[in-house]
Amino acid sequence: MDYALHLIAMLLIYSSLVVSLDLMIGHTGILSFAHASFYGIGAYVTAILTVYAGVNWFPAMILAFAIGGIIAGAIAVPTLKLGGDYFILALFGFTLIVTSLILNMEWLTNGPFGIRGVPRPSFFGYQVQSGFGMLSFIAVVVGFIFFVHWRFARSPMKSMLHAIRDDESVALSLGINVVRTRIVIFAMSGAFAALSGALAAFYFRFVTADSYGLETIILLWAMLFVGGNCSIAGCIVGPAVLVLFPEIFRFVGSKNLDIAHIQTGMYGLLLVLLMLFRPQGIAGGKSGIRT
Amino acid sequence: MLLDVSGLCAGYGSKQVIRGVDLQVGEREVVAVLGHNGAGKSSLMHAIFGVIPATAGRIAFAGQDITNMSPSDKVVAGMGYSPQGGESFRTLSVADNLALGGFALKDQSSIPERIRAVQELFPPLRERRNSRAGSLSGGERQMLALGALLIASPKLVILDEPSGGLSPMMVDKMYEAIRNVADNLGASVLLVEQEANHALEIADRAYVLGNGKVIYEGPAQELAKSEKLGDLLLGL
Amino acid sequence: MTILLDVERISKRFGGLQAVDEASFTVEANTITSLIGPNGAGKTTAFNIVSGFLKADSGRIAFRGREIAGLEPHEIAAMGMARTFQDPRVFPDMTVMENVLVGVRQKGEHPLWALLRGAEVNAQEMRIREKAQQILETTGLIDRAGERAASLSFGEQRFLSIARTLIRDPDIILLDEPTVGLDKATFGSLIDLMARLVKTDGKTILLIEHNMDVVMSISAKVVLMVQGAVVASGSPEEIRSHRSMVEAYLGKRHVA
Amino acid sequence: MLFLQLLIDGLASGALYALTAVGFAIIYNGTRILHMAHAAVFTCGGYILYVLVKLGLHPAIAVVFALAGAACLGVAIDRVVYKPLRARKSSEAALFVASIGVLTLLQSVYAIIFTTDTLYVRQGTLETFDIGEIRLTIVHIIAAGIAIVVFPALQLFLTKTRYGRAMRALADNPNLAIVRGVNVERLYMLIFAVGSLLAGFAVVLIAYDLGVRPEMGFSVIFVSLVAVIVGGVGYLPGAAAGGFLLGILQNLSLWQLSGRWMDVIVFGALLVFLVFRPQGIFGHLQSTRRV
Repeated sequence: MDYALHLIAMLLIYSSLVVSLDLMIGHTGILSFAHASFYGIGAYVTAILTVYAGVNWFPAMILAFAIGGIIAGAIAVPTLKLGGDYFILALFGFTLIVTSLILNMEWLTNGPFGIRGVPRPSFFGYQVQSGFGMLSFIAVVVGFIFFVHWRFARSPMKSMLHAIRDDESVALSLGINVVRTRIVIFAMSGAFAALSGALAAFYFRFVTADSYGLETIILLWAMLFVGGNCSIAGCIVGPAVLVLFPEIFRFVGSKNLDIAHIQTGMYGLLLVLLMLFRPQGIAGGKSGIRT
Repeated sequence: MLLDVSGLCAGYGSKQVIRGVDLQVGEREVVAVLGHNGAGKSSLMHAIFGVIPATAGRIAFAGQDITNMSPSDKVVAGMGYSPQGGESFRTLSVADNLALGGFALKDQSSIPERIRAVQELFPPLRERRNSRAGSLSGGERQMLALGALLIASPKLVILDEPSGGLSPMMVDKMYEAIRNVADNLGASVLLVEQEANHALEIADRAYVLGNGKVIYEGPAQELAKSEKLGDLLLGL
Repeated sequence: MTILLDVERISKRFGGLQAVDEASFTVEANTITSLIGPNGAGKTTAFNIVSGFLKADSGRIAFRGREIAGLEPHEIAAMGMARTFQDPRVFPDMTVMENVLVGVRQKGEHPLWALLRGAEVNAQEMRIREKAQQILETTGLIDRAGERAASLSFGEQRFLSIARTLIRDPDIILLDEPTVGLDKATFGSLIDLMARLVKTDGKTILLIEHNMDVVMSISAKVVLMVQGAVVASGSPEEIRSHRSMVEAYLGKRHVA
Repeated sequence: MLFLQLLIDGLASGALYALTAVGFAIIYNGTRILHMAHAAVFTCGGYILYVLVKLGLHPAIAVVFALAGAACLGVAIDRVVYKPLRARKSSEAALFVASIGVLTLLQSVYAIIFTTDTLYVRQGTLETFDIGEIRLTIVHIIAAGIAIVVFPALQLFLTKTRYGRAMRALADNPNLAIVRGVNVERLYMLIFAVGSLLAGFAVVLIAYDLGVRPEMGFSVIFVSLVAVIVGGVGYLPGAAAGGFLLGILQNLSLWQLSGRWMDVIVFGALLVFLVFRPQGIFGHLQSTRRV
C-alpha cells in the first residue's frame, strides 16, 4: 500500500515537471536541456533554506519558485537570440555548470553528500507525517500547476506561442513581441520546474546533485515524447509509462546495479524509437519539435 | 532532340507553378526561356534538373527517360545546371571549384587537363585559381559557374540568368562565351533570362512563359522582331 | 491627399551586392501603390526594410509622420503596418479562425494577465471573435473557419494570410506578390478584395506585383525599381510608356 | 617549472581534444547533425582496445581494430538512425534527441557489459622520460606524434583528393554539391567514417593512459564541442586550435584551482563565447533570422 502511494507521488511530481517542460518544448519549440537544472535549483533552494536557514516550508517553497523563475528568465535573455544548435549547447553548458557548482560549493550545498533532513511541511502546528498526508500535499501543489497549464492552454498566449514556434517572422509581422514572450515563458516554465523541485525536496527529504543532472533530463524528455507534446493527457501518460515501466524489472530479479543501467538504456532506446517511428508520442499530441 | 520535355507539371508543396510545359532543345542549339517575374522560368529549370519533383509529364534526355532521375545521375548522364546567381562554393578556391565540376566524371585523371582547357576559355579563372570563390567579382563568379559546368563536358548546360548582376560589358562577354559553348564545344544551351534582347541575339529559338505555361515559341530572330514581344514579356 | 508612408533614400548592401540603392518613394493614404521591377531589383528587400525585418544601411522611413527606421518589426506592426510574405505561411496546425486570432492585441497577450484575469479576457475575446468572423466573411473564408489551415487550397491560404493581418486594423498593408500561383477565379476575387479594402475600409495598400495587367488596372501609382534604385514613378499611364520600363524588362538595346 | 610541466600536459591533452574536435567538426559541418553519439563512438574504440589487449593481441593490432571499430560504429549510427530521420525530413531537434538517445543507450550497454569501473589497458606504470625537471610520458610523445602525422594527412586528403574536396563542398553549399553530381548519402558514410576515425586516434591514447569507463567519451566530446565553437564553426583549423587552447586552459587551471573546477571553466568558456562571440575566434556566422 505504501509502495503504491510512493508510485503515485512520483508520478505526480514527474507529471508536474513534464507539464512545465511541455510549455517549453511542446508549445514554444525550445528544446530545453536546462530543465533538470531548474528542478534541481528548486530542490536545493528549498533544502538550503529549510535545513540551514530554518526558514518555514511555505516561504521556502515560494522562494524556490521565484528563484527558479528569475534564473530561467536571466538565462533566457542572452541565450534565446542564439540560433538552434547554439542555443541547445548554451543550455547544455548551463546544466553542466549548475551540476558542477552544486558539487563544488560545499559550504552551501554540502557537495556530493547532498543535504539531508528536509522537514516535512506543517499546517497550523500539525506536521504532515503519513504517506497519505504527503501525497495529498503533493496532489494540491501539482493540481495548481495543472490548473495553470489548463488556463494557459485556453488563453491567447497559447496561439501566440504556437505562432512563434511555427514561424517567427510571421509572428513578428503580426505584432507579437517574440523576444519578450519567449523570456516570459522561459521564466514561467523555470519557476514551475523549481516548484516541482521543492516538492521533491519535501517528499524525499534530501537532495543530491545526481538527481538533477543529465540522466534526469533524458528521463524527462523520454516522458514528454512518449506522452506527446502539447497534450495534457500526454503529460500524465508519459510519466505513468516510465514510472511504472521499471517496476517490471522488480520481478525479474536481476542485479540491482544492472537494473539502473537497463532502465537508462531503455530510455535512450525509447527516445530513438520515438523519433524514428512516432514523433507525436503515444498519447497523440502534436510534435512541437517539428519532426 | 537532345532534351524533350512534354506536359511537365511541377510545384512547391500545394503551390503548382509549372502547368503543362512542352519544350525541346536540339543538338548544339541555344534555346532561351523568357518571361516576366514569377512566370515559372526558374521553377521549370528546377523541375527539368530534378531539384523539385515532376507531378506529371515526361522528360527525355538523349533518348532516355530521365523524369525521375536524381540530379547526381543527371550530371553523369551529361546535363549541367547552374542555379540563379552563379553559385559557387564560396569558401573553396577557384581551382577546387573547377575540380568539383568534374566530380561525377569516371575518368578523374583527365581533370587537370580539362581545367586547363576551361582556363584557356576564361583566363581570369587561371589568374585567380588560388583565390576563394567568395572573393570573386560578379563577372568572374558567373564565369566560374559556367566554367565548372564545362569541366564535365556536358551535352546540355542549363543556365539560370547567367547575366545576373553583371555590368553591360560583362554581359556581352558572357553571351559571347555562351554562344561559343554551342558552336565550338558542341554542347546545347538552355538559357533563362529576364532581359530578352541579349538572349534573343544569341539564341536559336525561344520560349516565353506566362503563369507556368508556354505562351509563345519560335525562332529567336522572329520573336526579337515581333511587335508582340513587349506585351508577351510584360504580361500585358 | 496625405502621405502615409514616406521612404527616403534607403540603401542596403549585402556583401558585394547593392540590393537597395538610395531608393525613395511615397505612398498616399487610401490608394494602391505598386512596386514593380525585374527580379533582383530590390523590391522585397525594400519591403523588408520598411517593415523592420532588415535594418537599412542609411535612409529614413516616416510612417504617419513618425520615423520608424530602426524599430523592431513587431513595433512597426503595432503602429498599424501589416505585411504578408511571398508564400502564405499560414500556421498549418491552427484552425482558420485561430490563424486570424493570432495577431490579436489584447490584455491577454501577457501570459500572467491571461491566467489571472479570466472573465474580463473572456468577454474581450467574444468581441474579438465577432470581428474575426467579419474578416473571414470579407475574405470569403467564413465557411472554413473551423478547419485546419493546412487543409486549405493554396489560394485560400493566400487569402488567409491577408485576413490574418486585418484583425489589428492596420492602416497600410504591404502585399508581396499576392497573385503568384493563383488560378483565374481566385485571382479575380483577390483583385476585388484589394479594391474593396481600399474603397470600403479605407485601407492603403503597397503592392509588389509582376502582373502588369493588375498593376496597370488597380494602382493609383506605380514605382519602378531597377537594380536597387527607383528609376521612375508615376501614374500607370506614365510608367507604361516610360523608357526605363522598356529597358528594365527588355534590355537596353531594344529597338522597337 | 610547475607551469611549464602543466603547459606540456596541456599541449598533450590539447592534441587529443583537437583530434576529437576536428572529427566532430567534420561531421557537423558536413551533415549539420549535432552528433552527440560521437561520445559513444569514442568510448567504443576504448573498449575494443581493452578487450583485444586482454585477449592477448599485440597492442598495435588492437589499435587498428579499435580505429576500424569506431569508424564502423559511426557509420552504422548514421545508417540506422540518422538516415531514416533524414528521409522523413525530421527537424534538427529530432535528430539531436535521437542522437542523445543513442548515446544514452550505448553508454548503458557498456555499463552492463563492462560495469562502471575503470578498466585498465596497460599494466604497470606509464613509461616516462625526464628532461631536467620536466617529465614527459610516452603518451605525451605519441600524442605529439599522432598530431604531427594525422593533421597534415587530413589536410592533404581534404584539399587534394576528390572526396576530400567533395566533403568541403558539401559543408559549404549542399545544394550546389548535389547539382555537381555529389551523391550525398554516400558521402555521409565517408564523413562519419573519417570523423569517427579521428575520435579513435584520441581514444586509444586516453584508454592507454587513464583506462576505460562507460561515460569517458562524454566529457571528452563535450570539451571538443566547446573547442569547435571557440575555434569557430565551419573552420577545421579553428576546431584544432580550440582543442589545443582548451587543453592548455584546463591544465593551467590546475595551477591555481583544484581539478574539480575544470568543468566550470570549460563550460564557462562555452557560455562566454556563445553569448559574446558565437562566431568563435576565427569563424564567421551568418545571421540566422529568416525573412
